[in-house]
Amino acid sequence: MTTREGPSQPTAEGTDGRLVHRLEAPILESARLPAGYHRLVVRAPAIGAVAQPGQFLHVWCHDPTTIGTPPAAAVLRRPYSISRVWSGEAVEILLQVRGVGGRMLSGRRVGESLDLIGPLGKGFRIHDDLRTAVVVAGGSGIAPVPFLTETLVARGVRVVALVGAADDDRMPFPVDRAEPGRATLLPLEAVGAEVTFVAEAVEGKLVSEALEERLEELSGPGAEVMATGPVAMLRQVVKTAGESLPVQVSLEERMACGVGACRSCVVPVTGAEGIVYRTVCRDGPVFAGGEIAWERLGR
Amino acid sequence: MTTREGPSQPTAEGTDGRLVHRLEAPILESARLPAGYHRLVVRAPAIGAVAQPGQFLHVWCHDPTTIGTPPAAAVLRRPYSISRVWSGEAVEILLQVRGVGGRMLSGRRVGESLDLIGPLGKGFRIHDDLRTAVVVAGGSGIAPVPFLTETLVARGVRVVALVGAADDDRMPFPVDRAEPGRATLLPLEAVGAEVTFVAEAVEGKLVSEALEERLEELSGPGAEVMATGPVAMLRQVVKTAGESLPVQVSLEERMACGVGACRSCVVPVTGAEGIVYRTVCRDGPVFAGGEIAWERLGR
Amino acid sequence: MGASGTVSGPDLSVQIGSLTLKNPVMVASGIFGYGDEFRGLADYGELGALVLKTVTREPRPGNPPASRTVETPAGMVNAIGLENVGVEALVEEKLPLALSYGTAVIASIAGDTPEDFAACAEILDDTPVSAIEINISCPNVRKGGMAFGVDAWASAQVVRAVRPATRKPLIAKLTPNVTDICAIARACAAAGADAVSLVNTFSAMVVDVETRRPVLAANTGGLSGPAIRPAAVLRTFQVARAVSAPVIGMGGIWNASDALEFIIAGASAVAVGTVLFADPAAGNRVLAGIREYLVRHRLDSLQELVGSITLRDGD
Amino acid sequence: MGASGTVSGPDLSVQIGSLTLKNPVMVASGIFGYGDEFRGLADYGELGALVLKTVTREPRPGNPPASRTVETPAGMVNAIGLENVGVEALVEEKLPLALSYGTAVIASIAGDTPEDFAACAEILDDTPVSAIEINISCPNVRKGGMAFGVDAWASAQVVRAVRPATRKPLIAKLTPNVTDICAIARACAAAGADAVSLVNTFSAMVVDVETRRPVLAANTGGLSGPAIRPAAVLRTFQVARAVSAPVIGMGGIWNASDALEFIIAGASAVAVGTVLFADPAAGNRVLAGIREYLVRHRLDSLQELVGSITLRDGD
Ligand SMILES: Cc1cc2nc3c(=O)[nH]c(=O)nc-3n(C[C@H](O)[C@H](O)[C@H](O)COP(=O)(O)OP(=O)(O)OC[C@H]3O[C@@H](n4cnc5c(N)ncnc54)[C@H](O)[C@@H]3O)c2cc1C
Ligand SMILES: Cc1cc2nc3c(=O)[nH]c(=O)nc-3n(C[C@H](O)[C@H](O)[C@H](O)COP(=O)(O)OP(=O)(O)OC[C@H]3O[C@@H](n4cnc5c(N)ncnc54)[C@H](O)[C@@H]3O)c2cc1C
Ligand SMILES: Cc1cc2nc3c(=O)[nH]c(=O)nc-3n(C[C@H](O)[C@H](O)[C@H](O)COP(=O)(O)O)c2cc1C
Ligand SMILES: Cc1cc2nc3c(=O)[nH]c(=O)nc-3n(C[C@H](O)[C@H](O)[C@H](O)COP(=O)(O)O)c2cc1C
Ligand code: FES
Ligand code: FES
Repeated sequence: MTTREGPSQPTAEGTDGRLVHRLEAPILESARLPAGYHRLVVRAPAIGAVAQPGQFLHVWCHDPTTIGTPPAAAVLRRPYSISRVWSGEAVEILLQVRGVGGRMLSGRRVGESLDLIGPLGKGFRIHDDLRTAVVVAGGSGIAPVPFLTETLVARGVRVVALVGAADDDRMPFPVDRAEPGRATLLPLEAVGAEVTFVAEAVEGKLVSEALEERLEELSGPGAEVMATGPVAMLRQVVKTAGESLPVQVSLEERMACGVGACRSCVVPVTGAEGIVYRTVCRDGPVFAGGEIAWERLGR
Repeated sequence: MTTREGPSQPTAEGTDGRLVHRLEAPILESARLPAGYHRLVVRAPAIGAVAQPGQFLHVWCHDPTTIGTPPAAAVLRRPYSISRVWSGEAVEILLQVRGVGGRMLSGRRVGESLDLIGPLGKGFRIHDDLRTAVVVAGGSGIAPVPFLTETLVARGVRVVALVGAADDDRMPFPVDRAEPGRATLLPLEAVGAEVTFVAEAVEGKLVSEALEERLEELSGPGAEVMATGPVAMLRQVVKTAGESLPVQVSLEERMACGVGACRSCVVPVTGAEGIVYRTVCRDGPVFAGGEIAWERLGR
Repeated sequence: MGASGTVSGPDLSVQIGSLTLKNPVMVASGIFGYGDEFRGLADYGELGALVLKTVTREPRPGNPPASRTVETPAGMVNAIGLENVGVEALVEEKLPLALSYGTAVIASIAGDTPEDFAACAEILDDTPVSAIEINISCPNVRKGGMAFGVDAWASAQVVRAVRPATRKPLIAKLTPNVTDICAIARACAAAGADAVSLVNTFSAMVVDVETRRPVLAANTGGLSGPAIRPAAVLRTFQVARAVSAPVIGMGGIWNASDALEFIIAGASAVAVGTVLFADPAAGNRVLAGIREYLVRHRLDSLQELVGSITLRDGD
Repeated sequence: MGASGTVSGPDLSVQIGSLTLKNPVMVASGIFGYGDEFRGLADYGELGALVLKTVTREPRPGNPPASRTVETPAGMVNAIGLENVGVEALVEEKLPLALSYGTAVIASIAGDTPEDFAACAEILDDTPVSAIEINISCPNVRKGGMAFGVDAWASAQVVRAVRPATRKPLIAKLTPNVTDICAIARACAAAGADAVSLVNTFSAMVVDVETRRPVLAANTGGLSGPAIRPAAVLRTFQVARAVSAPVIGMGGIWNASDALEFIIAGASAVAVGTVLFADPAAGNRVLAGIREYLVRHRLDSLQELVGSITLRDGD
């Protein structure tokens, strides 16, 4: 692994002691998945060693050797959550192809390299007294869930994952409906989560409604909700569970720098002195559900 | 072969009766050649049927399916001479990779298609009384020579080709020095030319000097010079041979439309009423050497 | 591409003064000459209007050669310098061929003085051109051109001079190289322009770092293409709010979505320019995409879309 | 990459008023905040100067979120809206970290009134910043910002107000959204600016055609990146001929060749902006390329290159 043109040794970023790397990571796997998803696994031990669930990578979509010529599209990097860390050596992202950047990345091949910066942002806070994590994921919010689950399970936390999508075929993983009346995702079970999959088209409800149904059962000391997915879902999750349980949400916002410098990716947070703007890339992407000023979130 | 979004039947262009096609031509061969040259052969019978030596193709460097998204580089098409026509079915270009467009084209693969417009421009005039064509080519000016030679030979014209380059290894074809004191290019001999190759580094002279040496021998009724290559060479050829023989030269200029509309690619021509601008893409690329106002050619 | 060509499709027609265009997609001036050279490469008769290369009273040679154009990131810079055959040759030799496409043909005129413009307009008044575009925005000539277009009073002077010379609808073509394009648009509209078109190119320069000389023989030129699109959309938005006259938007349109940005921001019609060098059928592609969008959004007419932008609250 | 780092390499130093920079490659304002966030991603201490995010007298929240930036062909449009911690927090909390890079740090200031600017400058006068950039060109704020920069008299007013407040070299940062950028540059120089920098962004808009709303929460923003480079090079060329003060050129620089275009056109120094989002080490890459160019062309000092362009004859 080489660091491109920058210093070859990563240095402490800023003054908060976090380590951020920029490197050209060799691609170990590049696989088309169902529903327009794509898996990229790169060798990046420096990142794997320090990454926390909920953190993300800032990815240059083009061939790293072309960094000296300006592109027309995908001029900016693209943020993707760390989806898994393999033995601390390899890092996986799970991307839904939405636009030009995703399309480019899905065309990258084993043997090529990915120019990436990471790990970035603050991930999920895992408190010492956490006993049960209710992980609620909608759509491409599934991406960080495997890494989050593995980490929680390794810390002895029970993981109850409620995963929602419009339909069974909107998921990167095959939906298993072998057990009557219950749908699950085996890859998520394999990493230790108790999974309930909720397809709006099949179950006739949203994942936030599934959460509501099980809220009482799951509430209690040491329980917390961790939610990833579209803003509308996150807002609903906070509304539903925010009174009974602590809720952490992972937000998305358009980024430029990815490191907290340019103030592109701010979200409104209610602080002591009213609403302040916090960056998704550095202060987030994970925030306490209660601190977000949802009505000012825009779009 | 399909015509993309345009009319499926080519129509007469303008009012001069020429047929110009825009089509997506399947790539039949894409081969790296020595000295940074590249050969692309495409299936394009509509073009092959009407092409004249000296005419060119206006080539979209990107994948034709991406025409709906703006590129950063190679926004404009690139002009390349028709280098060969294979049984009227396939058309070959021989390109020297100079910049981003050439690089892209050299990465195109068999099975993909090339979006091209052609044949464009006015090629070499082959008069009925032409007996001997002295073809002088420098550098990438070699590209149109095979097609020109084949056409001339088929018309019973003797072709004496003087080909120049800085050194033997600057040619897309291997230089044959088997016969002592004489260098030749077998691919050009194969199409019927009597070839003399002149490497400045070996022979210690320029191709225009080689022409000068043989001028008397080659002059006579029915003889004509046809020159392709860098402007400095063309100018020298006109100076050397222009008094004794008719000289046709093929010029290059930066293009946008390629069809004579935008007036990007003009060159100064001395007409009855002084200097006028003529387009390389439509009035040329082949001009009578004597009509060019060389001192006003710019750069 | 959806309902393209069906009789019951959405109404795409556009009103520019007294002129009705069958649809909003035009070819920009200077891109395809007097219309004949591109013939056969696409069905140009399908488009709403064809704006011909700007002509002047007398023929002009334009800028010296080598080079007149150069590519830049997502764009190009040109310095053709208004090479043209002159208004008389246009009318006699070129116009019949352009008219044969069977769609509206718009002439574009320029000059060194307001009288030059008026003289051209007078000659064109007797021809079947559908409208006259007044090019007061060419960055590639020393006199006239942009020298008028950067000044509201001078712009109005030109329009006022042309207005009595013809009954044809007049379109004033604006330069973006100004502090307040709205003031210039308003001055042109007040002086009698039936519509305004924008943008012409952004003045620009490209340096050859090896020779340390400008790449363009004219030293400077005008930037066009996708690179300028966001800057052109804003100016179109601003001008559409500043004048009641219809606005023709252009600058970097490459596909239907780009064109729709201009229309939603306030343009009644759009023009494709630079993209035609890459894709001669781009106008047809854009038109098909606009039609498809209207169908998909269940809009009966393009008019519902023009200027339909809803602004964000802002701070 | 040639002679990079050798003691006997070409002289890259640059004089900006009383300030000597070790080389001409700067980081543009607003790109990397107050300098700390990018730490470790490249050797920023190697560059000639770091211009910090523009600050105002009081902290500002900036424009509302979602979205503040959007990508465009070969560029981006931003509408951050001068979110900043205020000049006092800059001095107390941020400056020590920025200074620790070991290269020149330049503060950038803005305000609603000339007095606001002067107040900021006065506070900065007591700090180790090497110079002060006066941002009269931000298109993303309603008051101040570009409202000053589009008017020569108002621009001069700001510079005149700041001049007595500090002995630091003053750099006036100019907007390209004007008819005559040279007039504004001259006014700033006459009012006491030691240098001018340009360009700030081109005002722009991006429309989401599905929602029919602007993508930016502030509706409009500023276009930067490679898309604007040819337009920025021309303005740099023009201003360098109009004022004797040194010019800092920027706008779309992506590589050394781009930077050399600005320098040959007349810039004494250059700044990298948008490119840092893609390549945090772009400044170092540009610097290495400039050094390599000087070596290859056997030039002993950068000064020989500044403004060394030879114009073409033209017509
Ligand atoms: C912290 C974070 C983590 C993310 N993790 C994942 C993940 O693990 N898997 C996944 O599939 N997606 C993830 N996303 C969303 C992903 O970044 C976007 O889908 C992607 O940027 C789209 O780029 P594009 O070029 O394919 O699409 P385009 O629509 O062409 O992108 C155009 C521009 O908009 C920006 N943009 C578009 N959608 C988003 C979005 N939702 N959030 C932020 N910027 C956006 C792009 O970055 C780009 O600048 C994450 C976003 C954030 C902020
Ligand atoms: C009529 C004609 C026929 C040609 N035939 C051949 C041929 O058969 N084989 C061959 O190798 N080359 C030929 N050329 C030159 C070829 O067009 C250029 O090498 C090519 O355009 C360079 O593009 P690029 O992107 O690789 O280089 P870049 O330098 O990146 O090109 C940048 C821009 O400059 C233009 N440009 C650069 N060099 C030239 C040039 N010499 N002439 C015209 N425009 C140029 C490009 O078209 C493009 O717009 C011909 C040129 C013309 C005009
Ligand atoms: C090569 C070229 C020549 C042009 N000539 C003219 C002209 O003669 N008259 C005119 O009004 N505009 C002229 N323009 C400007 C275009 O009409 C259009 O306003 C501009 O290019 C922006 O649109 P685009 O980005 O889609 O090309 C020319 C543009 C180009 C690229
Ligand atoms: C996200 C962003 C924020 C910016 N903020 C500022 C700023 O606070 N002050 C300023 O003077 N310029 C600001 N600029 C303008 C840049 O300093 C620079 O002038 C401009 O982006 C052109 O250079 P570039 O094309 O290399 O980015 C900002 C630009 C961007 C992209
Ligand atoms: S992306 Fe720059 S601050 Fe978050
Ligand atoms: S390239 Fe347009 S006239 Fe020749």
